[in-house]
Amino acid sequence: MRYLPLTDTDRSEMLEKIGAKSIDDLFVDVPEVAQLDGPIHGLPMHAGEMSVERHMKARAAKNLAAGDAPFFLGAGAYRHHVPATVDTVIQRGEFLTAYTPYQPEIAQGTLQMLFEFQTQVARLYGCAVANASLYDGSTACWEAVAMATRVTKRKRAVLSGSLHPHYAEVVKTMAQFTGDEIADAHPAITPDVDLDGLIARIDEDTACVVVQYPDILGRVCDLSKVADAAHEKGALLVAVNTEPVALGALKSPGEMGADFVVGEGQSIGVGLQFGGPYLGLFAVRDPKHVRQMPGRLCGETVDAEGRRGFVLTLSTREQHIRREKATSNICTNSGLCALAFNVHMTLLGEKGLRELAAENHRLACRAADRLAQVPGVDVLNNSFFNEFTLMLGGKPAREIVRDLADRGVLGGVSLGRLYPGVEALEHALLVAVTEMTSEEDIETLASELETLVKETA
Amino acid sequence: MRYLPLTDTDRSEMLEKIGAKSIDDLFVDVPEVAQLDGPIHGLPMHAGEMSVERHMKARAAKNLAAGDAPFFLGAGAYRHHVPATVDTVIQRGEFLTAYTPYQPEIAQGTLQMLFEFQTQVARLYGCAVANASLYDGSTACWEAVAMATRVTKRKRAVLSGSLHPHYAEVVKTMAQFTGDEIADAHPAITPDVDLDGLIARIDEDTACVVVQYPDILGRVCDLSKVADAAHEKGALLVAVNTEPVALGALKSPGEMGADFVVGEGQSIGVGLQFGGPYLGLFAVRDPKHVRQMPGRLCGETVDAEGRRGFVLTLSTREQHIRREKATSNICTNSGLCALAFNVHMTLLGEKGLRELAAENHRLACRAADRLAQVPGVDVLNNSFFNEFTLMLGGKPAREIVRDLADRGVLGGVSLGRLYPGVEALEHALLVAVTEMTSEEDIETLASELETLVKETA
Amino acid sequence: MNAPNKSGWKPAMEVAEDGMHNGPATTTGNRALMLEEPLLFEIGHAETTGVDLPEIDENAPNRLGGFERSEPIGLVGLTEPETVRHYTRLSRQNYGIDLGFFPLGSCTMKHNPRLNEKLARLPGFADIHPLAPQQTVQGALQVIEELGEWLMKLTGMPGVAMSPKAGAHGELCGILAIRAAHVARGDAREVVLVPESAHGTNPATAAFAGYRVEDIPATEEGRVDVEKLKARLGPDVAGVMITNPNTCGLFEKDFRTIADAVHEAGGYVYCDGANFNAIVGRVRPGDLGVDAMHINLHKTFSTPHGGGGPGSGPVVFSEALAPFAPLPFVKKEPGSGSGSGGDSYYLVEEENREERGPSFGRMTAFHGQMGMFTRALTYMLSHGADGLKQVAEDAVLNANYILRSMEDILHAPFADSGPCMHEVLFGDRDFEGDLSTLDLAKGLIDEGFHPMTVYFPLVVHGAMLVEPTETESKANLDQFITALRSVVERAKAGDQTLRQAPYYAPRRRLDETTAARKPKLSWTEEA
Amino acid sequence: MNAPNKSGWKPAMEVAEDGMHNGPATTTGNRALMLEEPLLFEIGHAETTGVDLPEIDENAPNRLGGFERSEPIGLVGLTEPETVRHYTRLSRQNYGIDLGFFPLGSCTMKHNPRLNEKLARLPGFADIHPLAPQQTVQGALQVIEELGEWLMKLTGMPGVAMSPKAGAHGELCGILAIRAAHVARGDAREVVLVPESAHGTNPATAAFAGYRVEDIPATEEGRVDVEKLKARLGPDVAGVMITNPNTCGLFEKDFRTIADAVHEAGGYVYCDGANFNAIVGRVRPGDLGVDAMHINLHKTFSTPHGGGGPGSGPVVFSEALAPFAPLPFVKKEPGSGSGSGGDSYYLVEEENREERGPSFGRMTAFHGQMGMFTRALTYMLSHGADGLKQVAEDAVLNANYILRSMEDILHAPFADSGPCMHEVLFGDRDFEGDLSTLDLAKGLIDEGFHPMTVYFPLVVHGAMLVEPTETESKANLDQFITALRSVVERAKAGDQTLRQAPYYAPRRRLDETTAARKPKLSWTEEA
Ligand SMILES: Cc1ncc(COP(=O)(O)O)c(C=O)c1O
Ligand SMILES: Cc1ncc(COP(=O)(O)O)c(C=O)c1O
Repeated sequence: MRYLPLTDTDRSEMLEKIGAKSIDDLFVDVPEVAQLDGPIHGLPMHAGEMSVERHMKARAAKNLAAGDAPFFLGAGAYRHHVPATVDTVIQRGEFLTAYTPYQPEIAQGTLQMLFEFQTQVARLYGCAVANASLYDGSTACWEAVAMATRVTKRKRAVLSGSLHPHYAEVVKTMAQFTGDEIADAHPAITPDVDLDGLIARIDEDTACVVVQYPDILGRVCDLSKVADAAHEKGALLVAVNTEPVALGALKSPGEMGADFVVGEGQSIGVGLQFGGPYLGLFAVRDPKHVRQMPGRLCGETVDAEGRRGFVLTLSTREQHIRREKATSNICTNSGLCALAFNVHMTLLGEKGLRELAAENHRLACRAADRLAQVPGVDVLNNSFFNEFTLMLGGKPAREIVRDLADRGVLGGVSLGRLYPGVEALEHALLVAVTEMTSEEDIETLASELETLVKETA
Repeated sequence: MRYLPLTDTDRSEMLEKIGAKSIDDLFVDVPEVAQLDGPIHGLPMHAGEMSVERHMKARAAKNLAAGDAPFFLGAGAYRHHVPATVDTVIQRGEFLTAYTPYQPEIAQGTLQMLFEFQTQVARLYGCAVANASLYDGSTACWEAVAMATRVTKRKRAVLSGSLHPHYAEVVKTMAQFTGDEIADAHPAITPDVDLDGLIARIDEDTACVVVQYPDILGRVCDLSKVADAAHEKGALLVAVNTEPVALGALKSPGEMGADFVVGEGQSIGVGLQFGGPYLGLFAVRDPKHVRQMPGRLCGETVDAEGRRGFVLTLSTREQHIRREKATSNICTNSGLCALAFNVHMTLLGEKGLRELAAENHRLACRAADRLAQVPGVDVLNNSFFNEFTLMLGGKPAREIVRDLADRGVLGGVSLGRLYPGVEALEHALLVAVTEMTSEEDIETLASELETLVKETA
Repeated sequence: MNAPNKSGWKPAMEVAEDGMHNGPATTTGNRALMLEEPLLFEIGHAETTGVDLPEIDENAPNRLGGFERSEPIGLVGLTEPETVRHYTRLSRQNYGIDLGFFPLGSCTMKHNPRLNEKLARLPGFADIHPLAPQQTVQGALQVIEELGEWLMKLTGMPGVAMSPKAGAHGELCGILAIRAAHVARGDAREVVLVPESAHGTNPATAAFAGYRVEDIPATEEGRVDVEKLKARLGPDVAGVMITNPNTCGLFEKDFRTIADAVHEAGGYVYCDGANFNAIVGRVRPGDLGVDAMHINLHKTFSTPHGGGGPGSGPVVFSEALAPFAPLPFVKKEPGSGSGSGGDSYYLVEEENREERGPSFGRMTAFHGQMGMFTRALTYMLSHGADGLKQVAEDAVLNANYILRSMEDILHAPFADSGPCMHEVLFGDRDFEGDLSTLDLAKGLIDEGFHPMTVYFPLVVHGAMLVEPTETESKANLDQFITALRSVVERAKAGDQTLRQAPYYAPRRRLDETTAARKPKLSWTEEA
Repeated sequence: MNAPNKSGWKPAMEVAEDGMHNGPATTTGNRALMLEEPLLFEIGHAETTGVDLPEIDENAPNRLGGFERSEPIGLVGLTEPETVRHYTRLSRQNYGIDLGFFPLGSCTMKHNPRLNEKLARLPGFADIHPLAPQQTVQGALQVIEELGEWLMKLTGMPGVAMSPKAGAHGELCGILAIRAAHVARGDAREVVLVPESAHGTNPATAAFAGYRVEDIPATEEGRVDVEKLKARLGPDVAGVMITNPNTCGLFEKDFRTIADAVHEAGGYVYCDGANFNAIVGRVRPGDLGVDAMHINLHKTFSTPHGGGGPGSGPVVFSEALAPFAPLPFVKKEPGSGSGSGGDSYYLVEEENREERGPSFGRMTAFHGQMGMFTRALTYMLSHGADGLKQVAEDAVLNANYILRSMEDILHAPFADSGPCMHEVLFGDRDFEGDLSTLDLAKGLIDEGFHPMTVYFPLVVHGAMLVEPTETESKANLDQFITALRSVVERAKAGDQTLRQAPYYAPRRRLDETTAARKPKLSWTEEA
């Protein structure tokens, strides 16, 4: 078998050295009840590359790749152009097949990369310190809530109604077990975010307010207002960002007073991948909060010859040292995705990220203007970056999305799918536009929407 | 621009250091007549990855990839499964972006690989020494003829009628200029190779006889007979192989008495690539011929600490040392393809190559049997490895191939294309079958052929 | 044991009279192919970029609601040539499985097949959106469903949750299911029992889910003390978290007995399946009474570790816990049976509440680590049932070979507890003076090996946990054994040069104390 | 010139009292990440394989005509994990552009963009057969045609041959066309004139095509001696082969004058275009009177060198020579004009004799280096006409920067001949004692640089030809200059440690004499 280097001769020589008669001798400690008499039934035997490739390609071929259709999906996962260099770098065996850098002398590559990554994320978010990644935006959001309860010693988290509903679900799932109290709501279908309503929900027991920026409907709001209100009550502001490219055009959450900034980093370098692996970003504005942070941190130091080097540090926060007192149970994180982010962001740089953001916004404005012309279609947003909400006449948006797919157009994410059963949201469609969207794509969506809305109006 | 690291500030600092006012000062030696006044007209300006990718993908999409159709083409280029590892290795920057290993202390990777490659090729061919590659099989064939004229000091080369016609063309092109005399012929449409006819053409002026094994029609012949006849007249036998996988099942040409064995290595590791880059293999049976060989040779030596190492050697044969007296003008060869061959052959090993050959032959026999059942279709060959000749009723094979392509089947190579204007060959179709060919592919070809032959009979 | 070099290969280093290997200083600090590389921020510029995008039209109107960025972000860029070189140089300062033996116990650093990488990159998998209409991602849903089937068959368990993002997330998934099951029957409990030798994620997870964690003591021979465990069971105990094979490299012989006792006491049995690679294809945890177990696809099923992640930690469940599995999950709708087009697949999410049952809810934004699923399924299909069994057997064989090749000179505390499984535990008891496990680890680095896991588990002094995996050749093992024996001998002889090791790595020993005392976690321009 | 390290980066090596950097010997011969690797044949086995194929059915009948293999081939295999490690380790013993500065004069080691690698691998390019029916490969033919158009426009010449496989093959193509043109007008000639400073492939090619080669003398300033050349012209001279910019790094100012004189004497002008990268987008060789010129796509247009190849050497032709271009070539059939579906493409091969005209025939089995064409076209599209011009300008700027930063301490024989072009030539005249260019080169290796081209061209003692290319940053150049100056100073001071360099490379200096005297060119089991 192509992955198993031992030959039969090796095996018998080794058994002899061990003093075992057969391999079964090494499994004597397995109780009788669990001893099988051969390979497990109902599974195929080993197969060569060619046949495995056929099997997997047959499955891949059943999916409509984003690149093969006009594509407008977003809602927490965005399709951006990833330069070819990114994949070349992450396929270097020394990065791909390394472990967590616990032996820093022979892991400076990973460590220096993490230090650079942390710096990039911290600056993008307007924060002092970022960690070395978490699983994804949603678990980063929950870790932020958990950390806020630790820091404030309060148990109530107020979630903005327009936080990504899956993020809200994750927080609520955890709260069921930790006994935290989660106040959440649905988004109001309004051209601007209802900040006053949100602020009104903050009280003296509130550990944190969680606000998405831009929000699930694509709207941009004044985080600093919420920050001030929260701080007044002794609560923390957790800002959530699901589209880092937006921060190439928008003020950073840190700059606007958010205490913890968390989010999804998938847009930069990682790709769509049907939802995972993604890249949880986590940063704090104030360095005093560092020792309560979850996840790994890479720090600078020197070696015995005085040369600069990097190590994992402050690990007394972590499970492998602190066990049940750790700030999080996370161990394996999203290292390679952090590398992809780091490489892509290095290629972009300040100039490239700003240009990328401008191009996204330019095309999104173009699309919004064009789609607004379609009879029966309205653009909800007063403000947006690269994603906005359409209000559709006719059938529920959920069905229109399916009809569009039947016509080969991946037209957006319906709020009906994200908020099943909430009637007020049934006719809303989220449309995301990136640098990958062409003018033809926009035209196709407009004309297909026109047909579908008319048909069912 | 993404590939150009100098900033404008750098440029002016550097001009200052140089003492030039502008970049134009550095081009003063270009005469007036050749000074342009700006970017060359009629060409586009620079473009980002996304737009270049769209341009190239549009072209790629106009081609029918072998993997997207039942595929039976051969005639000197074969489609084999290349394990994923091969591409991973050849994309290692240290291999991909290295130069010819002229500084051996920091090129041991390339050098050791070449030493292994030379050993693999020599063994496969049944020879003593192989070189570090030439451009492709056809130029290797011509280099062998040239070398034979140097070694024997005779000027006549006898080409077997069933040598690949493009190889024969290359030899004849060169002979026009070097004054060598080339005796060639067309293949006779017979179930076995006409060795007697070939042998009869060898005379006392003959430098070498060139025989393909298996030949262009897929037939396998007794090289040792030709070797004996050639040696009797003081001529050399040059054996040409275009399908190295065949040598996993067949006796090697060296074993059968060939003096020089040359061929195409593309089947192992390199892929189809529309004909290039490919991999010219070149080996000699007798080490005494080494100093007349074309191309680079890697040899073993030791370093100043007594450790084994490798260097390019015997370079007094080569153009960079010997100039007009060199054994060939070749400089850049097919290094990276040699690496791909080396890696693939390492994965195969003795066992894998033999199994691969057996599987090719098994499927080819299967296909021959099935196709022979098609009314109006006959299999010509008495012997073959993975490619054989069909005699088709109805329209010329050239047209049938085009019709098959219209029906989405890449059905083979017509002899009409290879030997335009030779009527006797007009109805012959070369069909190659490899481990990539499925039973369904064979069935599809059989039934489409049946229809087409019937329609036009 | 064969000598590792029976051939013409002559790698030995020439040594100067003082026993040292010498070379002059360089102006660059480089040493030929070992190249120094500055930080990105030291070589990049704000105006430099490695992408070509349209210039910004400063006059274009925007709809950013008045929140457009006014301050620079503080990023720098590199052109593509500089980028490739930056990361190539950094990569060369790393050790990886591709370079050599990486016997990190508990971490399962086995070969990562390249076919897996290739297939995971097919646009049909890599370029699809998690919220794409389900009729356009049937192949992706099918892969998730198929992989789940494999996991259930391999473990002999009837339920599976695919969304957990790594081992620790899987543990959380299992523990939340246990908690949900208890809550559902109105019997919330407070305590989870965890052995001392457990991985840190176990107690951390239980605590995160709101449980109090209590230690389970171990016997002399390195296994759970069954009697003491039984004695502790009671109505407050929600369950146990036991690693099997355990982190001392031993199979928990009495697992079934323990499981029965826990069940009897109304608790559930969580098995940390990080070490499943020792028994995959040969033993089914379902036959041992497990209620929930996470499987690290990045260990047993060889998805790459990537310098720290990503991983993937699906959880298999017993009948009792399966209904509580998190959202979303994939269901198969058997087709008309007419050929391949038959079956269809759909997601159970928040929207189809009826089918959701008592699921405890969502743990992550989307459906789990698709990129790891494609790799793991490719790996399973490649090995098949027979190959996976061989994987376990070779992994165990290799570990025992190391155990028996070292025990004469290196303290192996559980050498008499029977065969080890896929990993073997040593301790530094017999080292001379203040030489310790750390020094041995750094000495191995100079020899060209990645050290084993050190100082874990906590139950042995100066623990060294060696996990060779099945993807090592005997020649590699022999070379490792020779080198390890030589370093052990140096440590036992008190060779002080070991205190300075490594000598040849990109860096000498790093000052971790200063790093933690004055943390510098982000780059800032020097004054 | 800035100091290369203005930042917190501290790469300097600590040095022991004797000025040396020390470390103990290891049992493996490894030095941490610098790993030794045996030959494949020393670790592989005949029965080991890294592929899973069906077992051979020994009883199956065969149709091999009685020539089935009876003897073993003598190959060995490795499993995939061993294979990946073998080649990863080997690769790490190599220097490449991806690692650092590679200023190999005449070789143009510029960055190889990764987009090119990606697009060349599209199945629509990589997985098509050279003899596929032409209606199924229209996109491939279009790429060849488009690339040819670019080359003709960039050079200002009306014909192009795409099939030559590398530079030397392109030279042959050009020389054969010259010969065919002479033969066609019944005026076969015998001599080709080639400057002494020419690359070895020039005289070798001319000789291979049956010509007698005669030297063209050079002037003191490093250019062709026009008067002497004119004097030699006559009815026996078929043509000249001149490299421009030449291998001394200078532009041949009088090229046009030379070309006119050669034409007047009935000869043709071959230009070795290996150095086209110095002028691409700024100067068109067609404006200088060139009749044929090869273009190394692997130099100017950045297809990777791959450790020695493959390359690609298309040749552009003047009106006079274009009709003699080799087969096959691609022709475009303009379409109805109705949109994209319009144009179609076909191959002129042996079969369409009418269109073939006086072509001198076929040089290679198929249509040339498709894999390089896709990369080169991608490169051209990325740069555009403006970018390519900038490429030339930056390449020339970088070379002049090095010239003017070194000339005060390193002998630059043509420093007064005007600006250099893309490369700069130095000599070892001023080194102390028996220290030479070779020692300097090996000293640079320790500093982390690939040496420049040494001992070529032959016109300067101890030649060092430095070609930085345009893909280097100023910081890299500055670091190189600092290091080069330090090594030059050591060489001029007679520092004997340089004789032993390199110290840190995978190998110390190799014994090339023994290698050639007793060649060992293939592995054999030691007795
Ligand atoms: C025994 C054991 N349990 C749990 C884990 C946690 O897994 P992960 O790192 O995937 O979260 C690990 C991995 O390090 C482990 O070794
Ligand atoms: C000036 C010059 N001419 C010709 C060549 C030959 O090109 P190739 O190596 O592609 O055959 C080279 C390349 O080394 C060269 O530098």
